[in-house]
This record gives sequence, C-alpha cells and structure tokens, in this order.
Amino acid sequence: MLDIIFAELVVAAIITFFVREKLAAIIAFFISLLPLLALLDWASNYGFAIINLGIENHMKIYLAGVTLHLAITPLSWFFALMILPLFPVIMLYSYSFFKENDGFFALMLLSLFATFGILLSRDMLSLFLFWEMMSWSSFLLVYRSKDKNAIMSYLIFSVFAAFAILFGIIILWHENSSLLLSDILNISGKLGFVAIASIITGFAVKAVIMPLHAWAPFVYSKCDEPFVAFLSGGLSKLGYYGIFLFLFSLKGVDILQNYMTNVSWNYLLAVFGALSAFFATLIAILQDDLRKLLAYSSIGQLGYIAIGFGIGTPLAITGALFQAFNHAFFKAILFLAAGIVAYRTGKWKISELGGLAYKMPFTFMATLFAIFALAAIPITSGFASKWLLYEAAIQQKYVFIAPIMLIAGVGAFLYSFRILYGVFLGENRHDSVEEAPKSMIAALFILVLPLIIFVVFPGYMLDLMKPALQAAGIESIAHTKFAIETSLAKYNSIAVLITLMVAMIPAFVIYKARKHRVTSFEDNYLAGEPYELHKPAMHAANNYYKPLKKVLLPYLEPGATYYFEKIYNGIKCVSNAVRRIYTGYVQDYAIYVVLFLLFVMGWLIWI
Amino acid sequence: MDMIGIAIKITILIAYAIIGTCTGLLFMGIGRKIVARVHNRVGPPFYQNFIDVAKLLSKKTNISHGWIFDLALLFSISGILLTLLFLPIGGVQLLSTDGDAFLVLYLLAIPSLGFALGAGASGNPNAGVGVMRALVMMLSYELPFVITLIALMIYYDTTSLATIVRMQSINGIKSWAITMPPFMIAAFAADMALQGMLMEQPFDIPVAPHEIASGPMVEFGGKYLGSLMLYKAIALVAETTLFVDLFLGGGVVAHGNFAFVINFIVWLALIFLLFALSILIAASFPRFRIEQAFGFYWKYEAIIAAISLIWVYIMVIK
Amino acid sequence: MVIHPVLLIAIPLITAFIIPIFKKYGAAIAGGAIAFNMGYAIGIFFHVYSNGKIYETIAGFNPPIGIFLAIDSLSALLALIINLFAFINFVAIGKEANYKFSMLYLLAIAGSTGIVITGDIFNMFVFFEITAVASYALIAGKKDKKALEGAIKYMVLGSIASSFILIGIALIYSQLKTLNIYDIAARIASMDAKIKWASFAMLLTGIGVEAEIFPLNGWVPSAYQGASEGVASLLSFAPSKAAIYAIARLMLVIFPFHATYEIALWVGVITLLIGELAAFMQEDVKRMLAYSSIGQMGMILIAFSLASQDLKYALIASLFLIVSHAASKSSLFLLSKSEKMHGMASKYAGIVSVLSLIGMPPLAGFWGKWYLMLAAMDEKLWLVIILIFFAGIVETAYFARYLHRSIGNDGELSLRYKATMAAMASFAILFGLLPLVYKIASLPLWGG
Amino acid sequence: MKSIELLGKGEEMHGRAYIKLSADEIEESIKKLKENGFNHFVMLSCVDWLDKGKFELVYHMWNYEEKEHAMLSVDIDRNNDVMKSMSHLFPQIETYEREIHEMYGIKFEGNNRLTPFLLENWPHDPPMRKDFDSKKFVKQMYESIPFIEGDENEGI
Amino acid sequence: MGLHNGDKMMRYEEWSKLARKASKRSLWMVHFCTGCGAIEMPPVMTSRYDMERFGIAPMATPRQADVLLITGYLTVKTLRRVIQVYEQMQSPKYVIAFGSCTINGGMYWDSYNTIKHLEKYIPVDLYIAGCMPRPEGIINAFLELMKLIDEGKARGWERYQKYYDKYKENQRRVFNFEVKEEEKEEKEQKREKNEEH
Repeated sequence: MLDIIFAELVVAAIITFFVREKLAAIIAFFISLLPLLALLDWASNYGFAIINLGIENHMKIYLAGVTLHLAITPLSWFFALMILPLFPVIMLYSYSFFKENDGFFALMLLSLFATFGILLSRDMLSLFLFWEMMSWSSFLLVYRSKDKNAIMSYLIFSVFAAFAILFGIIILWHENSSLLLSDILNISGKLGFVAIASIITGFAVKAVIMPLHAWAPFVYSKCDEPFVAFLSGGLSKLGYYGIFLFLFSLKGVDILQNYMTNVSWNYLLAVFGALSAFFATLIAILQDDLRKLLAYSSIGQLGYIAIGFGIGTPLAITGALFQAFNHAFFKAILFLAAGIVAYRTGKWKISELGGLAYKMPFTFMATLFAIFALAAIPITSGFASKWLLYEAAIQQKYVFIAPIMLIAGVGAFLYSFRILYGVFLGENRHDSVEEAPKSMIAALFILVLPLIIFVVFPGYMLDLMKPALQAAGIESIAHTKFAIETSLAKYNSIAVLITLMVAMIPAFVIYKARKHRVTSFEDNYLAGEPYELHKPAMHAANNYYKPLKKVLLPYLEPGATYYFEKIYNGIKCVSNAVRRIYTGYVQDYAIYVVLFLLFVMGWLIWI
Repeated sequence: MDMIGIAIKITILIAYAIIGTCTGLLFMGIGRKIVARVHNRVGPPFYQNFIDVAKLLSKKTNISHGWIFDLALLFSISGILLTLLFLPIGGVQLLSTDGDAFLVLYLLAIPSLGFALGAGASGNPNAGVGVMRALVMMLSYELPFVITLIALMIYYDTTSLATIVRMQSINGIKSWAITMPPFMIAAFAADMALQGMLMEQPFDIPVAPHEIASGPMVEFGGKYLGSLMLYKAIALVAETTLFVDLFLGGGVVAHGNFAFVINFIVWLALIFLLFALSILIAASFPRFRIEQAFGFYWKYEAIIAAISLIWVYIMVIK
Repeated sequence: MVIHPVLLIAIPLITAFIIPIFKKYGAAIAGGAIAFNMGYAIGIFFHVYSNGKIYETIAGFNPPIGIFLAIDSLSALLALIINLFAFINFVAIGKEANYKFSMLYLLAIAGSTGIVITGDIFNMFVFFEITAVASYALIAGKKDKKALEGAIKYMVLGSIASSFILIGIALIYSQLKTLNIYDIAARIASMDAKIKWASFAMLLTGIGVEAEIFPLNGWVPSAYQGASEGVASLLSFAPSKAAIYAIARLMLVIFPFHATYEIALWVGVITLLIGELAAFMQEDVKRMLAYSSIGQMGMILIAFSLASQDLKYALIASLFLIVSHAASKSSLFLLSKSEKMHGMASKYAGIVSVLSLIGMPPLAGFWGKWYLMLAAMDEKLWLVIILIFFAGIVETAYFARYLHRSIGNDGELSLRYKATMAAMASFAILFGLLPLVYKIASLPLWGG
Repeated sequence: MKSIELLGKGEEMHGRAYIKLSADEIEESIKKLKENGFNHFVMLSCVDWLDKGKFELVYHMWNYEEKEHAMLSVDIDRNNDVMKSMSHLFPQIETYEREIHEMYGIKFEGNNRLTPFLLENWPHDPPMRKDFDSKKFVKQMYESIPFIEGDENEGI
Repeated sequence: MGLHNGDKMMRYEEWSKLARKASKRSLWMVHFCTGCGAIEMPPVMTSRYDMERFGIAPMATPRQADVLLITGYLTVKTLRRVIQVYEQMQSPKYVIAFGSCTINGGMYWDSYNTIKHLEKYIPVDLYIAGCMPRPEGIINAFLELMKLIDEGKARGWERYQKYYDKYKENQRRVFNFEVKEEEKEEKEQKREKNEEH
C-alpha cells in the first residue's frame, strides 16, 4: 500500500509541473491526502497496540542496486500525525495564492514524498537518502525566492547537516556493519559518541537550535508564505524526529552518557534550547518586519522542544512532543495569516500595516487564537505543553534553565501583542482591503481545529503519544481525559474552562446592564484636537518597543550571522591564496610537472 | 463529588469572589486615605471607591469602539476572578488543588492581554504606547518574581500553591518561608516585583496621566472604566494573596475548629500590611522612566533574586 | 555473434581521413560515424554486462607482439560514456562544425575510446598522442586570444607529458620486453625495484597532466575558458575521463602496491582541496567549472586509489563519480553559453547537474559520495573524510552562488541546444536510479 | 550711537537709535547692521496712522556688545499696502510678517506662508486696522447670536 | 461629530435616587486650562483645600470625566476644541465656568475674537463670579453643584441634547464669524467714505 502512495506522489509531482496552477492545486490537494489515509488505515487496523513491525513486512524499494526498508512505527505515526496534515491545508491555501504555476505545487509534492519517506524509513541509508531529498526539494522552493542570502545560507547549512549525519551514519555502519536502524544498539566508546554527537548536530541544524539557526531568519522572511508555513511548522519537526529517534528510541542517550560519565550531555541540548528560546524571543520583540518576527518567534518556540528533549525525563519528553504538536499548527496559522495580509496589502513592515481587524475579521480571529496558543494562555493547549516543560525543569531542579524558560514565555506575550496591535488594531490605512478568499480562510480554520480539540482534552493528546513513548521505553505520565497529574502538581484544564465561563457571567451582566454606542475611529481623544482638521498619524506601532530596543540592543548586537560571516571570509582568503598558485605562465606549470615527477620518484624510491 | 459537595463549593467560590472584590475596593479607599495623610490632607472617605464604581456603572452613555473593544471588559473581570479563585485564600483551598503557581502566573496574563486588545482596538496612539509600556513593565518585573518563585518551588519541591501553604503552616509563624534567611532576600525582591505588578507609583508608568493621558485607559469610560476599577481591586487582593501564600504561609496560623475565622483575619491583616507598604512606597517615590524601571528590575532585583536562588539551591542539594 | 571492438577505433579514424575529400558533407559523415560508434559502444556494453570480459587480438599475432584489445566492465562503461556523450555533444554543436572541426572531433573520440579499450601500453601512448593533438587543435578552433593561449599551454604541458610516458614505457620494455599490460602485470615483480618506481613515477606524471591532477593541471583553467562550449564539454567527458581511466588501469593492474596507493590517495586529496578552493572565489563561470572539474577529478582519483586496495565499494564509488561528473559537468559547460538559466529546460539541466555534483540523492553523485565514504570508512581515513566533507561544503557554497547569479531570463538558447543539455543532465538521474553501475562494478576486473 | 554712525542718519530717542528709512533702503541697511554686531532681530512692529493714511513698519535690532537698540522705521501708504519680505535675512521675520499680514492686511512679497495664522477662517477685513470698529463688530457678531431659552426653563 | 440621532432623549426621572447620590459624591473633573484660571486648580487639589475629600479627582481624558471646568476666556479657536472635549464626555456631564470672562466676556468684552456668553454655545451648569475665583470659591462651587445634582437641577447635558440643533447653529455661526445682512451695506458706506478720504 505504501509503494502505491510513493509512486503516486512522484507521478503527481511531475504532472503538476506542466499543468495550470488552479488544476495543479487541485491535484496536489487530493494527492497530499493519500499519506493521511495511510496513517488512518494504519491506526485502524493495527489499533494502538504497540507492534514494532518486524523486518519481514517492511516495504522494500530497489534503487540503484540497494534495497530501502520502509515501515510505519508508532513514533513515526505520531510525528506524521503532526506534519502530514499541513500539506493538504497548504495546497488548499495556495489554491488562490499563486497567480501562475511556476513549480510550487510540484516541489511541495516532492517535499511531501521526502517527508513521508523520512518518517517511514527503517534503515539509515533510506533515512539519509530521503533526508537529502527533503533538503534539495525544499532548497528548490527556497530558490524561488531569488534572494542571495536565503539561497546560499539554506543550501550550505543543509549540506553541512547532511554531511554531519552522513559522518555519523558511516561510523555506525562501520561498527556493526548493518544499516538497519534497529541494530545500532551494540555500539559504544569513543566512536559511538562521535557518531551520535554528529548525527544530533546534523538534525539540530534543521531543528533550528540557536547556534545553528543563522539560516532561518533569511529563509523564513524571503520565501513565499505557504512554503514557510510548512518549513517552520513541519520541517523543523523532522529535525526533532531525528533527534528523538537517535537519542531516545535507539538509546543514543546511554551511548553519550557512558562515554563521558561526568558530563550529562543531554543537559547541553537543554542549555542550547534555553539560550535559543531566550535570545530568539528577545530578538523577535525588536523586529519590525512581520515575517522576521515570526521567524525568530518560531526559533524561540522550537527552543522549548530542545529543552524538553534535553531534560530527558518522561515528563519533559511528553511536554516537548506536545509543544511540537502545538507549534506545528499555531506557527502554520501565523505564517499563513501573514501571507494573507501580504496577499491583500502587499506590505510586510508592521509599521505600514494597521487596523485590518475590522476589514478581515476571520483572519483576525484565527490569528488571535494562534497567538493565544503561542503565548500559552491557560485556556489554550499551548499552556498544557509549556506547563509540562516547566514541571519537568522544576522536578529536575534545573536552576539555570527554569527561569530562562519562564522569561521566554513572558517575552512571547510582547511580540505576540506587537503582531496583534501592529497588524490588526490601531489606525486603518488600507481601506480598499477586503477579507481573504474563501480557500485561505478555510485553510486557516482547519488548522485551528486540532488546537481546539486539545484545549478541552489535553489528556487525549497524551494517549496519542503513549505508543510512541512506550516504543522508546519511556512510560507515559498519569493523566485523565481532562487533567494531567505530575509528582509536583495537577493541571485540570476543564476546571479552568468552567470557572472562566462562570466568571464571565458578572462581566456579561455589567456589559449588558448599560447600552453603549459605537463611535468611529475619528472620535478619539487627541487633547481636544478635531481629527478631521489635519489628520494626525495615529498608528503607534512603528518602532513599537523603542525603549526596550535602546536597552537590549547593545547586548544582542553581534548576531549569529556575524560569526558565520567571519568563517565565510576566512575561507575566502584561503581560496585567494590558493588561486595565486595558478600564475598563468606556462613555464611555472612546466616546473610544477617536473617537481611533481621528482617528488613522486623520491617518495617511492627512498620511502 | 456529589451534588451537595459541588453546590457547597460553588457557594464558597461565589462568596470568596464577592469578599475579594469588596476587600479590594475597601483597601483602595483606605489606601487613598493613607496617601492623603502622607500629604497632610484629609483625603476621601474609605468607601469612596464603592461610590466611584457605582457612579461609573450608572453612566448614561457608554462609548465603545467595536466588538474587540468590548473584549477588554469581558476578559478583565472574568480573568481576574479566575485568578483569585485559583489561590488558596486564608488557608481555604478554593480551586488551587486543580492548578498551580505557573497556572496563576499565566492566568494573571489573561486580563492584561484582554486590556491590551481593547486599548489597541480603540485606535488611540496614547493607548498603544500605554500598552507597550505595560508589557515592557510585565517583562521586567517577571524576572525577579519568577526567580523567587522557582527558589520556593525547589525548596518545597512542589509547584502547587496549596501544598506550599500547607507546608508553611505546619507550626504557625515559625514555619513561614520569610523566617529563613534566603527567603528574606527573595521576599524583598518579590515585594519590589509586587510593586510593579500592582502598578503603584514608582512603576505606574503605563497609566501615567500626564505623559500619555492615562495610557491604555484613554478611551475607557462609564462601564468600561468601572470594570477596570473592579479589576484593579480584585487584582490587588489576588496579587497580595499570591505573595502571602508564597512567603507568609497563606495566613494560616491556627488549626482548630474556629481556625477558619482566625486564618481569615490573619490573611486580611497580612494583605493590608503588604498593600499599606506598597502605598507608602508609592507616596514617597516619583514615577520612573520605562528604561530605568527595566534596568532596575533586570539588574538589581534579578541579582538579589539570583542570590537567594543559588543560596536555596545549595541548601537543597546538601 | 562475434563482436569486433576494433571497429570502435577503426571507423572514426577512417571517416576522419575520408572527410577532407567530401568537404561539403563533412559534418554529416562525421555524424554518421559517431552515431555508429555510439550504437556499437552500447552493444559492447550490454555484451560485457551479460557475459563478462572480451579479449581480442588484431592481425592474428599473439599477445607479446600483436595489438591486443581487452574490454572489461570498467572500460566498457567508459567507452559507452565517451561515445554516448560524444554523439549528444555533436548534436549540440550542430551547424558550427565545419569539416575541419568534425575531423578533429572524430580523432579525439577515436583516441579516447582507444585509450579506454586497448590492452597494450604502447598502443595507449599512441592514442594519448592522437587525443592530445586533436584537443590542442579543437581548443585553438575558436581563433580568439584566450583560445590560443589555452591551446599553447595545453600543448606545452602535453608534449612534456607524452615524453614522460614514452620514457616510462621504455623503462618497462627494457626490463620485461613486453608491451602487453596483462603480461607486465604478471611479471612486474621481476623488475628491478628502482626502475619499477621510476617507470611508475614517469607514467603517473605523464598521464596525470591529461587527467588534471593537482600540480600538473596548470593548463586546465585557461584551456576550458578558451575553448568553445562544445569543445569544453568534449574535454570534460572524453580525454580527462580516458586519462583517469589510464591511471586507474595503472593503479589497479600494473602497480597495485601500497606505496603507489598512498601517493595517489594524497595527490587526489590535494587536488580535490585545491580545485574546490580555487573555484570558490571564481567570478567567470567557465573558469569556475574548470576548477570544479579539477576537484571532481581529485575525488575520482581518491576513489580509484582506494579501489586499488580492492575495497568492494571504492570501485562502485569511482564509477558513479565518473558518470555523474561526465553527465553534469558537460551539461553545465554547455549551459555556460548563456549567462542566465532561461526557460524550463535549461533550468532543469542546470539544477539537476548542480545537485548531482553536490551529491543529492536519486542522482549519481549521491551514490558516488555514499560509497566513497563507506570505502574511506573501511580504511579508517578520518582526515580524508573530514577533508572531503569540507570540500563538499565549499563546493556547495560556490554552486549556490552560481545558481543565484544565473537567475534571470535573458540569453536565448536554441531548442536543439537545450534538448541536448537536458538529455545529458538526465543521464545523471538515469544512472542514479538504474542498478546498472552497481552490477557492472561488481563484475571481476580484468588482469587484476 | 553706533547704528547712526553706520547708516549715517537717524537720531537718538529715549536711549534708542530711531532711523527713518525709505522702503528700498531698508534691506541693505539691515544687512549692514547685521554684519556689524546687530545680530539679534528683536521684532517687527506696525503702527496704523489712520489720519496720516500710512502704516509705519519698525524693524527692531539689538547689538549685544554695544548694548544698543536700533529701530529702523519705514512708512507704507495705507491704500497700496505692499512691502518686500525680509525673511531671507532673519528667518523669524517670516512669522512676524504673517501676523502683520493677518492683523493689518499688509502683503509681503517673497513670504510664501501668508496663510491664516491666529484667526481661523476670518472672512472680514483685518481686525487691527483702526477703521475696524471692534465694538460694533462685537455687537453685530456676538450679540446677534440668541441665548437658548428652554421652554420649561428647568435648571438655570 | 457630536450627537447621533440614535441616542434618544433620556427622561430624568428614570434615574434612581442612588445613582444621583453616587455621582454627587464622586465628581471626576477634567479642566480645560484656557485662560488664567488654571493656576487656581493646583491649590484646590493640594493639602490646604483638598478637593479629594469630596470625591473630586482630576482625570486625564474627557471619557473618564463628569465635570468640565472652563477656567478663563475662550477665543473662537479654543471654543472649537472645548466643544470637541465636551462632546467626548459621557453624560451625565456638567460644566462649571470660572470667572467673569465666561459670564459676559469680562475685560475682553469688546475683543473681536473672544466668546462673550459661554452658555450660548455649551450648556453651563454653574458660573463662578470673580476675575479668577480663589480656591474657596471653587470648592464652594463644587458643593453648590453637588446640591444641584442632588435636587436633580443640574441637567445641562439634557438641555444640550434637547436644543442640540440650536446650539449647533450658534456654534456654526461663531466659528465662521457670520455677521447679519444689515451689517453688509454699512460696510459699503464705509468703503465709499474711505475712497473720497
């Protein structure tokens, strides 16, 4: 059944290259539903029993003389549930987003093919093969943005990640001479440590953990929105899938641990996660370009997942996976909403936007819900995941990480309000704007759906996770449908919801007691100055956090790109030195030949 | 829980909601009296705030700026009532067994986010700038407060407020957190953060009447301003109760059958003391600029809180 | 049915000498000859694919004297590549090829195919001479200053190289009195050690100049830059591939010792690094591609040197690398005719070839890198692996810059030209997917 | 008095130099004084001599070293009240000219900002002119506006 | 701007007695400091006179305020701003006018651009005589206003709604300095007089 899906994906990708964009969108939409069907069918007939499919019913692909083993496992099922729904939604969204068909749908289908491949691959070669497929198909989507920084940084970082993973894989292959993932258990010592470390760094590049995140702001802010929604929502989760696979499912943690016992290595991952959450949030607050702001906020939120994996206790991992699930959806909503705003007004800068709430009510509502989930307001599922992470940090008494995580959480309020106020509220300077086309709104609200389900039943999400965790040998934490119980405290989401409804009654009574009259925008208090006299500029959102910027900027100044710039220049002067060897005179070359001859003879005869 | 139990619980919740509001308004009135006395003035009667709220709610015309503006009213009162009910008040655990300190910390954010939306929807630039200052203030005072919170949690190895109160009230005042030296420092830092949370004078930058025409509240009038006053009152009670629960054992002194009454009185007294302290600080300090406030919290307060955190960490590890 | 591989050389040589008579139809005749050659090469490839090696002696003399042709899996594949791409390239060159050009073109093809399939070392020297002379003339064909400069450089170094090869062969002949590679390999041990190493050094340097090894490839940048696109593409798949094959023949068959393996390995690594780093800062597209092919040659040399220690994966890696380099580099050279990648076909060709060179999956380049890594891992050469990675990243950097610079839609190319480019590039995909190369590489090598 | 020596004419009045000039001399005399220490332009005032039928424009300048106040006075005919603008010498003259234009109706060529300044949409002729009878205007303007008598007159 | 017809007339008796009692003891004022009266306000707030004991507090914006204090003479230009502030206030709202300038123009009785009788343009509930009344006068005025509210007589805001169009007519005339017709031909005679002069 899987090979049919793979074949259809490739065929569809080729077809959509040549078809008009509306038709291409429809084809892409239906084809991208197929992997989801595979998921549901797997869930239905195997049920949630933990069956680790043996090698025999793996699906085999013969490629250039090599066989690839593919099969659905509980872990990949959970991550697939998080990533694959994004594709049909993005196809639906971009039905009316693109004016002409320049290969967007085809490349998205290729990325879907590669993502599905990564999730299903059961041996290191196919994992690496699909991982590379993913990086070049997404590179071609980045390539459409025609921006030098985005193209170069994305390709270089992807290839660096690929080589890191390849380095790890060949060591593992060499140690126990079998490429199957399930055989990595019996590796240890220095080689094992180097292998696992390089694989984790490889995956960390795509998971946008702080020191390796330099490519993200360029790419997120230059490519077209539907792709960036997938990039930040889905692709980063693949990075975390890899980390989870190698750290927990395949006991990478123990390999790291028993090599250097005194240092707890996964704590390092937590520290990097905390740094990336903290600094990315602070930088996000000071951004004026909407897409850059969303990019840094995405890096910040992903930092939480890294912290969860870093802490490593079952509680932390559950929190991290829950956060990954939420992040996939609310970040996709935010980027798609930014796309709608740009589609309608053609502007990116927050200072140029403003007052779109009344003109685009549905977009505003979807963004509002996503922002609430992002800022972890208690009535949303975002809070449940962050709460689990906080609990885990306190349980492990990580004194350095816990405050940074909490401050990053509070920082999330600041930039989320900057988006709301700057783009949707305040003075409306775009009168001609009307609501986004139907397909885009539908896409947004489909994405809002899963967030709502887990608002009321966080416990349900932990049931979804149970098979994945058990497969990795981590027992799930106690939870009922509504409440999550940990050794430190209990979080009962339904209690919060009901009390909020009840507490809403007095507010509603006050609201309804007196009639109120809605006035226009002009009737604002401007120290008595009548608005229509000389129409003062009323949008307070440009350079919104000026005092904070004045205080924070000196500390945030040398960004990550500064260091990568230095490396780039280093290579540049080395290559200049090398180029000087080719002087361009034939006699030099002739001398080189003779010298080479003497060198070889000397080497052979005397040594 | 059977029907009767639920019914009792609901009545207790409603009772405490009303008590919270009334004490809040009462304290604000008394607070204005204290400030007046500091200014060597007669000052308004202590029930002045009740009158103000009654007047605001009885305004004939109320001007609003659309449905997002009304969100402010709905979110503010419901959000802060929710926070109040998740705090153990005077030893009585209302709903605090279902949630914990992080939940309360984030619940405090619902009303302020509702206000921010309402102020933003009004379109007045003063409101926008006011909300920006409120959020920067929040970011600044959260750091010391969060560090002290974590210090407490690590020491008592729990995050739920109910258990913290229980562990602090084992043998009365001696077991209060503030009696232990590291927590004295933490209490000082948390009290400064409390000053910011209550938006009292040195840190009432977001609602500065002279610079930005009372910040976010520029377009609020009539019932909207009334709901704001109610929110301010309940918030006062909630935030001070949070401080009391964390450091002063939630006011739980006695454990007998009449313990309920004694604890309630002790809780009231503690809250009033805290509020009076912050009012006195307010009466004697000019308003800070926003960068100064941010610097104050993130440099000095954070260091103090960090010292207490490390001290507690060492104690806990040993 | 009986296969006579000698036709592969004979037909092009004969047609080359006939063409001056029918001046007008020169191009057509040449086209016919190349087409025949392609068909025949495909026939031979599949013959070898199904039932192993073919030996053939010409003019009835037995090995020590008569010319002896030996085609095994390696040479069959190379012959296929050279003739297949020669035909496509000729289609791309099309009308510009007057009879003089097509004559030289045929000579170059005949020479390269000859090197690949001959079993006699002196015969290989003769074919080296033919290809070298043909390439000098072809490069100079463009008649502008840069072309002449490139041609002269290539000629000077080429002549030095051929003299070294001749001395090398003479040394071997003086000791073993035979020119047949098979014989030499069998009786190499009986040679005096000093003369043995000297002959290896001479041969390595001589052939190395043609195979663009590090210190010997001074001529490469200016030659490729000077030559026209068709010729540059020809240079990238015919002579350089034949030369690297000759070194492989040298390494695998005649001198399979540990010392020679180490020399070749480190020379390969240095060539790779120098090639990539030099290309990093190149502004001119053709020069950049020239340096990049130096780098790729270095990598193929590493692969062959590992293969000489009869590591299972190294040979597969080298074949994949040769195929990928031939396919993508020649299509890139053709593409460099127009500054920008305009239209769907040239975008397809450009991107596929770049991705194959960088080493992205389903393309041949990926398998090359994958198996190379496995082989290197067997030998536990940590430094070599790290350097290959570093070179890979540098290569990605300048190809990314190249891709960015070539966005845009000016520079119109004819449809025929674009079709040929796309065909060449899609070979990278074809070889990446089909298990051809994997099977052919596992066949037992000749004379080893 | 330094300014009198500089310009060669004018006499000393209440400790200040009062110099009578014609319309075209005024420009270079201001420039001259400006270079010689009179770098502070105090103000531009205008007097409406209704009976003599002329406006008198007085340019007041002050010299800090000499502690001397120079008053350069120019007379303009009341009916064709046009004067060249001096704003290119001192930027603040432009504001004074705007006010005088609004209050006296004198047109200053070269000053392109003669827009309404203190009086919003004032349709009548300039109020400061002597022939403008402000008492009568007040009677017509403000008295003519009726009080608002409520029928049941509750409250005041 | 100003009043929308949707806002139907409020009958006074609907008000409960308690509401009037509450609004009496908690008057929030915004003072439009035009003329010289503004300097009288600080002493009223500070400890000597302390208006806060009557529940009177200074507010920053008209939305939050009940009482508008006009503290001095009003030129036509500032009247436009005062009316904007008045209409932004939420009823029930009261106006207290300071000093003789607001009663009958005061010493600027003959000036061409100052407003003479303020109640022609906005309903004034209370005048305070004096060429800038002392703080005691202001406190007394507030007490007077409280008595009026108590007896339900301070209904300026209702008069503004009832005679809204008359007020608007007066405001429009004063803003555009419209003068009656007979004044036109007087101007013609004056012009001829000037010509032959």
